[in-house]
Amino acid sequence: MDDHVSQTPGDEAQVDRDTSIERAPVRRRRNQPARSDNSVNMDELRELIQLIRENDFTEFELEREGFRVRFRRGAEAGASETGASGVTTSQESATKQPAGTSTTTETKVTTTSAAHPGAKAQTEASEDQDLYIIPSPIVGTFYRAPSPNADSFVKIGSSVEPETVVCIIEAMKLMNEIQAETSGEVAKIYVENGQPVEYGQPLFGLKK
Amino acid sequence: MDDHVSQTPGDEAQVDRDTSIERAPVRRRRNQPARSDNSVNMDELRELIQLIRENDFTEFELEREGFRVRFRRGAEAGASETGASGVTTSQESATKQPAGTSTTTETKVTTTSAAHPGAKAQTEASEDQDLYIIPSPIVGTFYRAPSPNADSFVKIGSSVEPETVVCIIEAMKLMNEIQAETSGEVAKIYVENGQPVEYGQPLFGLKK
Amino acid sequence: MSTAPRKFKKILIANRGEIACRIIWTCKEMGIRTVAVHSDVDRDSLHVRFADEAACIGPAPSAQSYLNIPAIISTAEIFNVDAIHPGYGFLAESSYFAEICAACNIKFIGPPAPIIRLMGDKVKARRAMAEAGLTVLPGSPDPVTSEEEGLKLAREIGFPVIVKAAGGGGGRGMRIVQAPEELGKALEAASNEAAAAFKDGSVYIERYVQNPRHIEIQVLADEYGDCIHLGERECSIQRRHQKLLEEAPSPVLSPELRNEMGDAAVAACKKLGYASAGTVEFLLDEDNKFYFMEMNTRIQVEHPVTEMVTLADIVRNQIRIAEGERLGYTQDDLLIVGHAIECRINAENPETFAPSPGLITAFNLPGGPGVRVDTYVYAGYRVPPFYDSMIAKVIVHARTRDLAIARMKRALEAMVIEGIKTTIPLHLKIMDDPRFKAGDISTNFMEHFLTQNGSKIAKNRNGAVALAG
Amino acid sequence: MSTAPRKFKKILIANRGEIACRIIWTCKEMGIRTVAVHSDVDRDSLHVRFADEAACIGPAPSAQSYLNIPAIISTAEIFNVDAIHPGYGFLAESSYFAEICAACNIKFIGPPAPIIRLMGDKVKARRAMAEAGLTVLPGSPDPVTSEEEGLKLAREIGFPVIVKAAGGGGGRGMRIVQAPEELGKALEAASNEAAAAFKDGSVYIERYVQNPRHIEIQVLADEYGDCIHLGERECSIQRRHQKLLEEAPSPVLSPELRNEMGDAAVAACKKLGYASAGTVEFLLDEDNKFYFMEMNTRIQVEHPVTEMVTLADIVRNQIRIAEGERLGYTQDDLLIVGHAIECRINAENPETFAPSPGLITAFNLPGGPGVRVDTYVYAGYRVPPFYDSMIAKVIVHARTRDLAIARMKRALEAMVIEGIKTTIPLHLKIMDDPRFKAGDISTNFMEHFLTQNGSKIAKNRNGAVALAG
Repeated sequence: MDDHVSQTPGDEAQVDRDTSIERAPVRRRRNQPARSDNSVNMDELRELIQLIRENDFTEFELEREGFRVRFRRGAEAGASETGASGVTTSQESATKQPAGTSTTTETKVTTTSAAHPGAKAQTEASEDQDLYIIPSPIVGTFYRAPSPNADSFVKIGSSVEPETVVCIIEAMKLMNEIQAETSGEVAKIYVENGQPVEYGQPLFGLKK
Repeated sequence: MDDHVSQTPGDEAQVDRDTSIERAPVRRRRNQPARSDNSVNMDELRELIQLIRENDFTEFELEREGFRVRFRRGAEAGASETGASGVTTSQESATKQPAGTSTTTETKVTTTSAAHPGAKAQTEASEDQDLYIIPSPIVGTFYRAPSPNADSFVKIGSSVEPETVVCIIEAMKLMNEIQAETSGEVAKIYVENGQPVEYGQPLFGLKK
Repeated sequence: MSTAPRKFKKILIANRGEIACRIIWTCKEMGIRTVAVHSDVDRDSLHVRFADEAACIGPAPSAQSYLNIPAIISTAEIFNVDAIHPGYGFLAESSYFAEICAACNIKFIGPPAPIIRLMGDKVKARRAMAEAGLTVLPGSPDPVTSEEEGLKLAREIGFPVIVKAAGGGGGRGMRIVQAPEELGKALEAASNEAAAAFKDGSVYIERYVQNPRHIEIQVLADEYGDCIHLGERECSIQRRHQKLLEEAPSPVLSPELRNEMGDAAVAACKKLGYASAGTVEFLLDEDNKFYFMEMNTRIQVEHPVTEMVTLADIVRNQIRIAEGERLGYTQDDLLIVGHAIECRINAENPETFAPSPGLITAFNLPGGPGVRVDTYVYAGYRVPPFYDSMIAKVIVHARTRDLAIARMKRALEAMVIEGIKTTIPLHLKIMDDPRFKAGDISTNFMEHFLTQNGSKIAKNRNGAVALAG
Repeated sequence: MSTAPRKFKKILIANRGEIACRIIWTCKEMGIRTVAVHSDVDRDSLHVRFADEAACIGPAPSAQSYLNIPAIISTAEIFNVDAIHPGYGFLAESSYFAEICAACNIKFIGPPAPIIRLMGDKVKARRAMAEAGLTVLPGSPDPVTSEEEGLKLAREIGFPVIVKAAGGGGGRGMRIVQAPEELGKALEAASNEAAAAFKDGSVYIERYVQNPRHIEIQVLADEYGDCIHLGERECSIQRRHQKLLEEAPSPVLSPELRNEMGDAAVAACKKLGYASAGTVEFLLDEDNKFYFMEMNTRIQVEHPVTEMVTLADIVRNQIRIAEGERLGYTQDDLLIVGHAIECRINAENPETFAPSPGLITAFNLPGGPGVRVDTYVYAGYRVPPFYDSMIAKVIVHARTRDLAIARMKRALEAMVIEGIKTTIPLHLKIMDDPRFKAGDISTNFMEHFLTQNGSKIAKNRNGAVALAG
């Protein structure tokens, strides 16, 4: 039994053996932009920023074992840089110090890496930073209308309220109606009708 | 025979089979000091920024073992972004992506890494950035005097000319006289009498 | 039970970590496409990178991702897979999941659901295996319902006895009882613990064996009634019922005892109608008597030691059997060569055993003769805090046990993992331990070892290390 | 020759790269301390990191560091080592170095210096082995001194013939001659090339065999006259006489032929008074007749395939024999299990074979069953341009050749090296080649393969791929 437990520590240790099927929680959540402050001393940072500002630097970068910080100032900065978004700390270094295989596989995404159904939508949505994204709460097949001949729930320009059903995601023969959970105007639809979607994959972009 | 060649490509492919013993070229080279100072010190940074400002640098970059700092000033900087960092990439990424074992072994130097005879001298010499270093041209045993009862060739304060013999290094029962190859005043002696030395290990520090 | 052979084109792997990678390797060798499922924190895991297709099925908590049956089945349907490999842990021993797979016409790579269910209930498994011819420790045939009943039983068995949960393992719901007056309290405590851990407060009583060894037999059975064993694994080195390192063969088994235990396991599996790879766990006492403990109806963490000494690919055999192929080997084909040891490398403080997730800043794997490393991490990978702490397994193979120990030592010395703490230093100490080197081990080994080595950890809360689950 | 057993406390490794690491692993397992020597560009090499002690012995060029005998001996004396392991390449086949070691009272881990010298001269080696009972290809017993003499010989042998350098190998100083009128020019060209490459213009003539296989026998001999073989290695996959991948066993050897070749090699080594590990290279023609080509008096790059299928540690045996220990095994102890393949991973463009030194930005090693990787590089390591381009060896082991090919494929797919170009894509293509899969290979294989695969490289400048050296 040891292995059984070993993979599933804490409260998740027990598989619900022989109980009724679990319903995936069909509630959308806004994905939290995962923040992990890896012991950044804000006072130091503030002082640094002050110094850089006063001295009119356009760029500043500092790196230590597992820690890297970089600043840049000035109008033209934003245009060119890939990682131009101001302060980028531990998150950045995780990807940027690609070390071992992370780079590897990142650069090889098209060849050796797994094919993800949501890869294209993810890329598109990441460019629409001004939009509010409705992600898929479950894995399944995306349908824009309640039946093949019916009208789509929403289209570009539709106004939605939190309770508005925006699509159906079919999972295990069950049709799950997905609600907008916020109000706004549909500005983008990232997924084709009938296409498989994975958890967290962007479905719609709303203008608030 | 393939393996024989495989390890030694090009002109070095051939082992001089059965020819007379090769003499190691007894010529010295200047070794670049490498300083490793691993903590960020706000005072130091402030001083650095001050210096850069006063000196009107538009860009500044400093990198050490596990430590890197970079500044840039002025409007024109942003333009050549990729190119500018491109200059530093190879070197930079070598230390920056500590990845695999390079960091590893660096941080573990005292525990798992090989014991080098010259490690201590190397560290000491690296702190003496103002001195001209005479490194050992060969592996062997270091002697300060031509015989146990004789006077040392040189001591702290001795003036040396390029031809001055500063020590003997014994290798394979042969006593190799080592010349200073430059003139100056002996300021430091990094090696104890009778101690083994490796190729490139700092022997003397000269004030020019 | 038996069906016509069917070749799998695509398999979904309902797991993560090293075992998901391990399964991918064999699928690649067999020309079978793989689908990885993963939680949203596992996007950078190697099993996702090396699978042919992948889907994110939920957030970090296992209940919403790796244990989320509807999401996994839904993914299997979308990607149109032929079969699901559950690995170990998570859903590997869920008979319910196996049934859902069957209902959805997806082959579950494991034994039939009723056998999974039977072996999941420790009381029923004990009875079934006793009926199938295995010796079990003297104890209660059914859950004990009252203190009087328990006291009567315990006196028949003779003290000390052990109280165990019917519904689970891993050391929870266990109490060692030295004398009659302790029994009532122990029954109550174990039952409460079992109810909390397994949603089932049933407990039963068994004879308690001093200094037992944990010896398990790897079996392979096909859907046509053929069954062989691949020898034993020695798994006595455990801490709190978690195996730390395993060996094959056991340093104490004679060829005769190996055959005896192996034949007993095979005979029982045949009677049960077992089909797939599986492990029959025995307790071996100081007189070399062996007693059935439980059966694991899945691939095990420690399967590589058997692979090293037999050159069998156990995952390949699982898949072939699930495809409806015949075993194709007889017991006489078994050849055990040399000695193998596996050390489980956990992201834990090696002294306090506190978990140590985080960013791996440097990573170097040992090479050279007779070394295998199964892992899913790499330099730059951030070990998430949500799952099991095992990040790698180092397995060595050499002609003799002494050489294998020397080889493990140098492999561990050459294995560099920085940024997080790991159990490598603990394993290095075990390799130097005179009792370990002499093969003088039992499931009590680690307790003594940690005491001697001045470990900072608290002892097992039961105040004693009980039988291995 | 024989001396009393002496245990080594410390060994100096006069090499770099993966073989230096490989030797360190075995020394660690034997409890022997190691001293690494290195050039100043090799400070960050793993052999330096994992040795107990190390000394920088000179600048990057091999002549001033790894071939610098005074510096190496001086280091050996300073560190007070008992023995020197030369690895392969560099000083491994320098009888002069072996003599210096002996004069300095340091045990050279290899055969006696006179045997190294004898085997270094291809004409003398051929004659000595013929006297010791091995069949050699019909050819000149001594270097050919004139065109007339050559022509007479060639007519006796029958065209085509091959002109070879007495002093070396690796394809240099070789010419295939199809007809009498080509001979004069070929002799001159080969002699000039040999003189330039080996400082010895002597050449000899041999029968040229069409579609030969390169099969070699690994032998182990102790200082007391005991000698056994560990079976053969199939090394026909070569490009310009450089082996690219090797296998054990050969797909074409019957057990009878294996015994016949092995026994012949062992008998010859016994007659020679050989002591240490060594390899007798044979050319096997299409009628399964085998001819002695040459003997390598050192560890070989491809030794791991033999280690995989026999579980022998060849480096350990070299050291034990050098310590004066008896072999301790008889030929009947040899057990060959399964099939092993090794791919040499070079830092080269896989299409043009141009060297590709530089910074390794990403590095991932394959794990799982039956995979061994011997390497000295890591993510962040800069492959220097001064030495051999081989940066890693991937070795797999499986029950059958088909399974081994599938395993190699998935291992290569999971092996990630970025920042430099490597021969991984070339090996992946070979694994998919129908002729390779069928075992239908000879030393001409790569020529056909590269032509078929539209390789951009120029052909061998001789216009043909000659016998493997």
